[in-house]
Amino acid sequence: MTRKTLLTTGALSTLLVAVAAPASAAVDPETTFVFNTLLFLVMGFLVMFMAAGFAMLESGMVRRKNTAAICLKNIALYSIAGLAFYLVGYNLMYDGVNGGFLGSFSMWNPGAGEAAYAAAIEAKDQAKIAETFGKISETGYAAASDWFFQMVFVATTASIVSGTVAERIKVWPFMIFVVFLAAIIYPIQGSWQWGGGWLAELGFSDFAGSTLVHSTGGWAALTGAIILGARRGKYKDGRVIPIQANNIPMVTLGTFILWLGWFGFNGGSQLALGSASDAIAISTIFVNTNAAAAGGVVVVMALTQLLFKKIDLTMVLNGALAGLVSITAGPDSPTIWQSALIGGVGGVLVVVFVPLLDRLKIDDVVGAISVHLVAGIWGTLAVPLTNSGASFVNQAIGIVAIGGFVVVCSTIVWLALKYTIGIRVSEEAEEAGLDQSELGLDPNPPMGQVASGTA
Amino acid sequence: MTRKTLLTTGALSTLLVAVAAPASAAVDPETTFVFNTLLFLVMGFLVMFMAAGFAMLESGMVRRKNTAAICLKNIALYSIAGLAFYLVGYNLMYDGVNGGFLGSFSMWNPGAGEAAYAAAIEAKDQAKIAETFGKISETGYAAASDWFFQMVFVATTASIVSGTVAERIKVWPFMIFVVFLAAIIYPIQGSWQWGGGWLAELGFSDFAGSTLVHSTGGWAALTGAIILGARRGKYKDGRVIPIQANNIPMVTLGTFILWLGWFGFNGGSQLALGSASDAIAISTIFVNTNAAAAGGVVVVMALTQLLFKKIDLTMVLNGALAGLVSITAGPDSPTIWQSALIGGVGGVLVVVFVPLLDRLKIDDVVGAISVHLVAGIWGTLAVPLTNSGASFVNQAIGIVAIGGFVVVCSTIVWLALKYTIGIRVSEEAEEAGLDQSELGLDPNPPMGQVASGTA
Amino acid sequence: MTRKTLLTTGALSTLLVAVAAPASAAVDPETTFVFNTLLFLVMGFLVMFMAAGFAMLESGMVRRKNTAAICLKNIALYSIAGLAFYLVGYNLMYDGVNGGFLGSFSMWNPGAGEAAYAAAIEAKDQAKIAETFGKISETGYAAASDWFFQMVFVATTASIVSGTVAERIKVWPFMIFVVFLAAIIYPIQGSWQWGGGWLAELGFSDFAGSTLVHSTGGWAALTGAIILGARRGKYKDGRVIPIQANNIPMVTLGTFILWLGWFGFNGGSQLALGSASDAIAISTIFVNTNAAAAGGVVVVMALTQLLFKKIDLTMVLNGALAGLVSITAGPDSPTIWQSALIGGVGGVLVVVFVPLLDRLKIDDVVGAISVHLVAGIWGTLAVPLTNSGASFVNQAIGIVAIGGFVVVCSTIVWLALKYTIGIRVSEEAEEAGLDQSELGLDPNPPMGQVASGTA
Amino acid sequence: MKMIKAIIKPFKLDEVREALTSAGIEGLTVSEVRGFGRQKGQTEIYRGAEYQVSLLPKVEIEVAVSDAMVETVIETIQKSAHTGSIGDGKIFVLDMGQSVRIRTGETGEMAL
Amino acid sequence: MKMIKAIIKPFKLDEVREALTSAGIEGLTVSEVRGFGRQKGQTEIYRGAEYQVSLLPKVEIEVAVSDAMVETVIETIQKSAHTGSIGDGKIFVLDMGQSVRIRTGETGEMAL
Amino acid sequence: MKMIKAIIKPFKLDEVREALTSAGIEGLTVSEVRGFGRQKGQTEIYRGAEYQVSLLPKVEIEVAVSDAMVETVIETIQKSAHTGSIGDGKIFVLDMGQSVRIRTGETGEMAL
Ligand SMILES: Nc1ncnc2c1ncn2[C@@H]1O[C@H](COP(=O)(O)OP(=O)(O)O)[C@@H](O)[C@H]1O
Ligand SMILES: Nc1ncnc2c1ncn2[C@@H]1O[C@H](COP(=O)(O)OP(=O)(O)O)[C@@H](O)[C@H]1O
Ligand SMILES: Nc1ncnc2c1ncn2[C@@H]1O[C@H](COP(=O)(O)OP(=O)(O)O)[C@@H](O)[C@H]1O
Repeated sequence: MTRKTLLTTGALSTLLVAVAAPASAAVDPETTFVFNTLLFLVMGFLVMFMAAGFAMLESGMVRRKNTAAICLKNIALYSIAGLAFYLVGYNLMYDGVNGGFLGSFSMWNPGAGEAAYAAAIEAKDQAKIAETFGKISETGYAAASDWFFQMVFVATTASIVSGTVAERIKVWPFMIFVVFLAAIIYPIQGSWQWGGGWLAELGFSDFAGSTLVHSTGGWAALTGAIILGARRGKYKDGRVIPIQANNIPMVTLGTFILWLGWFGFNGGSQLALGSASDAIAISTIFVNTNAAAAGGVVVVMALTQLLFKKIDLTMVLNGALAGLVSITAGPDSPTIWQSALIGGVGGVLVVVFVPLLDRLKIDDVVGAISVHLVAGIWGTLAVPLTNSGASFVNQAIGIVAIGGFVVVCSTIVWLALKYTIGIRVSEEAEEAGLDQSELGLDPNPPMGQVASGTA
Repeated sequence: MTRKTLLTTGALSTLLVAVAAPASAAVDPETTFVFNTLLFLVMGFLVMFMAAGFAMLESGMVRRKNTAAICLKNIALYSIAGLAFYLVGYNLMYDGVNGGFLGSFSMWNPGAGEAAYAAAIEAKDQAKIAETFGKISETGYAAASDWFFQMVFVATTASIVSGTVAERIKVWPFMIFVVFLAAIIYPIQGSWQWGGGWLAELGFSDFAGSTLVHSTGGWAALTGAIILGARRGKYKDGRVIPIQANNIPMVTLGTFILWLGWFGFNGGSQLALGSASDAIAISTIFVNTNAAAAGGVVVVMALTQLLFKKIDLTMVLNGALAGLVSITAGPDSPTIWQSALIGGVGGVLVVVFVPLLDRLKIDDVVGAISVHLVAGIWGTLAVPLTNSGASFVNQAIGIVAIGGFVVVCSTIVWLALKYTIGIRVSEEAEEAGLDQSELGLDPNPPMGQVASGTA
Repeated sequence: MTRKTLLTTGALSTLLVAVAAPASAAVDPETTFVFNTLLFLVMGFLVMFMAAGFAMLESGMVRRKNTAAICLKNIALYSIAGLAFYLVGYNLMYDGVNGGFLGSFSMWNPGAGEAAYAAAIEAKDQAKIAETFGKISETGYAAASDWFFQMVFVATTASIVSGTVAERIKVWPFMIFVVFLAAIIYPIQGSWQWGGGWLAELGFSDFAGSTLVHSTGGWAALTGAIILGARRGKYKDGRVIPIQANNIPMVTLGTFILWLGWFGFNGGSQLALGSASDAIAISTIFVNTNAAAAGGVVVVMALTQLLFKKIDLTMVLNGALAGLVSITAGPDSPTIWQSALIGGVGGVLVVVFVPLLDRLKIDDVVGAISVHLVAGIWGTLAVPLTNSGASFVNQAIGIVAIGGFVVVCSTIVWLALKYTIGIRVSEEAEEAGLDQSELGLDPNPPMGQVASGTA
Repeated sequence: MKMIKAIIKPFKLDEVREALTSAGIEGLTVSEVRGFGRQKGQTEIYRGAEYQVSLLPKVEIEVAVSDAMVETVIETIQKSAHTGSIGDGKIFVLDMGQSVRIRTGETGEMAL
Repeated sequence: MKMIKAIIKPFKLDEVREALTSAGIEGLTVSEVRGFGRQKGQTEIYRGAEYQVSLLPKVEIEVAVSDAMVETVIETIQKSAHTGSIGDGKIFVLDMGQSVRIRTGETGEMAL
Repeated sequence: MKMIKAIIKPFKLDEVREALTSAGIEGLTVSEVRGFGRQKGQTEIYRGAEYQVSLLPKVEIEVAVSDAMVETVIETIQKSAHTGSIGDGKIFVLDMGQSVRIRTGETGEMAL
């Protein structure tokens, strides 16, 4: 089932009702069109705002001397990913995949249908209006609204990477990686499922992207972290030296923003709002999404209290996100309780994998690998537990295929960058902080300027 | 009038029009269903985001050493309150109250109606679809969307408490209090009015919860503050020692987020969007809500300038919130000017009550008692001024009944916690800060790590 | 074309379809009414939240000792501008302009139509309902929703000024300026175009306010900056002494919030959502708005890297906003690529004008003049490039007329304030910081209070 | 003249300052420092990795005094900063040859 | 050798540093401190409660100098830090027995 | 007794502290400072205006020691703080007449 046909199904059911029962209460096609478009726009702006969430979360987690650099990376990657997705990514993902392995290499455009409709309205030709509207109401939404919604997803994928490789990666090489990720890697694997490619035909199930978005970002982050190496001083004499967050309220704010954005992420992935069924489905998705995050929070609170004798807040915040990632593959089928449990298991994975990665000397500044990759795999595997339409085998095939593809591609890009322009700042730059070395910001502004204040 | 029947009335008026005037312009029932659901979801996510607002406001108001602890409390209480409301609270509040004193002790579920409708659609049985849809269109919205909207309200109630008792309360006992608040105390009093209980039958009027949400949170906070005692060093030799906010921009951000969320809080409480009347009502509510906050801001600016010779910003921010709380009981009936005045009086109450509570040695870290309890009472009493359907006597009865109930219940829970596991951290822990004592965060991370930076 | 008739056209096309083709799929008038109103409310709350964006951006850009003061200014100006717009501004801008130079001096009220409709519903008089609804469906939205949406625009205009004059202006005189701006200056020039005044008749084109909102704010800021003078120590011995931002993550957060809000700003300016055409237009506006911001980001990154050898983040953030301002005059006509280019040129202007203003010793703390005024002029001039309905000559006339008017009025108000109550704090106050001198906040709270902590 | 440097617990600052004022001291300078000593920080866990809080927050007070005042000041600080529990801090007395008041140019004990 | 400690108003830092550089000083160390002295902080009100701003922001400069330079440095600081209004600060001269440059191991005046 | 003040590069702090502990030092006090010296900050550009980073982040360690320990401590710091590149910092030794442990009232070397 592709992301696009999902919608068609939704819209169709409405149309069917409308056609079959003219006297019925069904939503008329133009209203449906407006509803669907509105859904993409509203849920889309929530997902767009997740870019700010990632920026705040990451700027809170790094050391003070790297806060500006991570802010730059986040706003830049959002911008660049969007442009790359416009130029190459969207059509590579959605245009003519037909059960295959990729779409077409071409620039996105809103298509001839809407232009014809606009012309008909301009000409006030009622017949033409009806005819051309009939065409565009087959997809059932404004093309640009769909583009917008899909674009913010690719930005999310790129955001996942930036957190892991923070505090030591150079800005420009990172941006080049983002271009490849947004223009090529993400769209190709995405086409397999949401573009209606071979995975969709196989019967893989990933409602809003536990695998397609989160694990993809996670795999790219993992390869990046390995190839880049750990921050200086993170691992010393076989010990892990904790590097504390510089601003916990910012990490919390970022987490809340992401939580908010996730309603758009999962809710909007219903892809249609033009019928009572869709409205019911989206409502269910909202409560399940919320419950999974809550489950992640509560489980990590309990677990860190038991294991470490004190609650570990940054892990709790990771737990909320891991809960959200876990439910993303199938937020429409479980009950609230099941969702909380699925999210709770995501929380457990955070508590297990954050220290585990450290033991493997894989230095993940914000815990993105545990949150997005590991919980993403779990979430994808958990779908068959509550959704009889999914199977473990197919889920595993999808996870492995996408994982393999992303790891190979990411590795090639990271290594190519490493052995050409280099991806890591110098030791002195790392010591001084990327704010100074990459952005020229005095980490130490004149004392008269900042000596005092209430902030 | 119950919160639920409010909706029914709204939806019914639409249906009446639709039925009585088939040729008319009225919104069809399925579109109405989508609109109502959409209202709950959009307004609901705004209210959900208020959790972030509380977290930022409170983390800015406390001392630096307690910022992480208050962030934890806020994200944890949102999670826990939601789960508790699912398990017990919702049905206790809304299920079969029938003019009585509480609903049923059972877990929320979306109900048989939607399942039957889904089955009918699955079976493509047009008659069945029409029939089952007829059932669910009686309430007129997706059950889960309503659950979501009601759930974020209980989280707000719990958030109010956390600010008052900050900087000295232990995490886990606080969480237990939240469970009781969200599962039992809030729902029972809520059932009296919004569940269609005795207060609703009496004619009490509280549109979006000045009393049901804000005063309830405020009473719980007040009993907590008294039983817990003041922060060490807050009152010395009969003097009040000011403890300054550590981060004013965060307090401001939190206030803005709450202001934003309040559009959802009050606007969504119209509970229906399926008709022009509802749309008009919600628009009126938006402008009145905004005007009340603005009134609070302006009045506190003027008043603190006059009284203290300088504007007191944290009180101005409290004033905005007090304005919002004041209008919440009746945001649909006043004009803009009346709303600004109602909010302005809320601002006056802040300027009076913040120092007054200090004189009584009731230590309220963020001013929540003045903002939510005192302004909540005022707002509830102000309803009859602009709404002829409300009476002072009934308003007073509601305030006293709910206040009495919440105070008694909260006291029992707080005292039970105090004399069993204890609610207050040790003196050393308070001195060191809760970030260290409860969360194990080094208040003092290695200098090489944070010595420099641009944040 | 006026802002109001824009809507009428949109709604009319829908109505035409509905009337001409009764069997068609068109949206029924009451649904249209709800959609339009919902658009104003949702887009309006996004724009409202821009107030928080400005507050965060500005509080991050100033020195620490002025952070609270700038927060106060931002929440106060939002409150005061809204009340002033209610009392005077709205009707001065929209009531009976008729091709002229200003509307009427009177208070806004929702009008008789809605009251009659409410009365008819109350009376359950179907004929009356239909008749009165016919009246209000001519405008096609709830009056209050439109008021709300227009009000948040005037607040934006005022916010622009506060950033430029930060760190040295007194609170109260600034607030008086805001009153004049929101009650008189903004509405009069706004009436020329959006109120259906002479500029609208001439054929000036400014979709969402590059000139009407952003340049207007920018001109007011420019005159303010010149009359107020630079911050002490900003220009010394002919050199520019950089005064660094105190909190870059806050500046980033503010920028992201503004970017988010801009979807509401431009998208809502379509003023209608009741038809597929409107939905398509708003979707196009969303993607173009996003592309322009992205263009601004990427161009400034590249340019500062080339010119300064390092990326200048605060300029990149300015670049995002300059891109947004640039597209605001015509976000509906370009393609994505054109939008990115238009935004990119906005970015270039930031890189040119920020240092240029410094060379002219015009001290603009946050770069608002370059972002809002200069990019606003560019954006207005760029409309004819992609919109055949606009002409350069008319665009230039509009820019000059509005610029002249705002400069003259602002100068009068600033000078009147300067020579009566004064607009600038004393040297000692500036040295100590406005947080202390204006708000009485100890810049230096007791050490025991803040010595440690994780924030 | 002597320069007396006292390292104390942060929450004692107000008390010490008031005691010194009562004892006739008209000026002092304070800074935030971090101390390592017999008082050991706790072992904490951050994201699963143990670490030792090694430097504890302290406040350092510097008071320049005439020789005649040295004993009084030491005593005053010792009393007012005392809690009896580990980590109370130290008082160090450094030799000081000269002192100048910038505003007036006064030197020596006149400048204190 | 002497260790000269000067407590000055924060906004004077740049000026003092430049003056010292002109006077031939090649190194110094600066820290943020808070001062209590004759210059009194204002009485302010926070949420309705009065409080006294007791500690004012100051900057402390430490310069290690050879005995020959002591007078010049004192004079230079006094001049460049002077505003004439209360709270301008103090200069204290401490006795210093030894000095080492970590990088080279040089000692004494060579290390300054 | 002597008061030893060392100004070092921030990232060397842990190493120095550990080396001093091994050398038998039981207490020290640390503060964040900013240094001006031969190591020059870079010229940067902020919003189009050039500026010179003039003060670099450093850490200052204060250790009060008995006369007998002075040499050991100097040596230990010099070794552990050494990187060989410019800006490694300085060690200054000030004369100290007295020392008191606030908790116990012990004085002299007993109090270190
Ligand atoms: N030799 C020393 N030199 C400099 N500072 C010291 C020295 N010994 C202790 N201190 C400071 O005094 C503080 C308290 O010392 P500590 O040994 O912990 O407890 P106590 O003061 O009770 O003996 C330390 O945190 C440190 O700041
Ligand atoms: N005896 C002292 N010991 C240490 N620092 C002092 C002493 N007296 C003054 N200071 C410092 O000098 C600063 C200025 O002193 P103050 O008495 O306010 O004004 P003035 O320097 O004009 O006499 C104080 O804030 C304090 O930091
Ligand atoms: N004369 C001095 N007085 C006080 N501190 C000094 C002096 N000279 C240098 N310093 C401190 O030592 C640090 C290192 O000195 P610098 O000249 O940069 O390099 P190096 O230590 O390699 O000679 C400076 O940043 C400053 O903090």
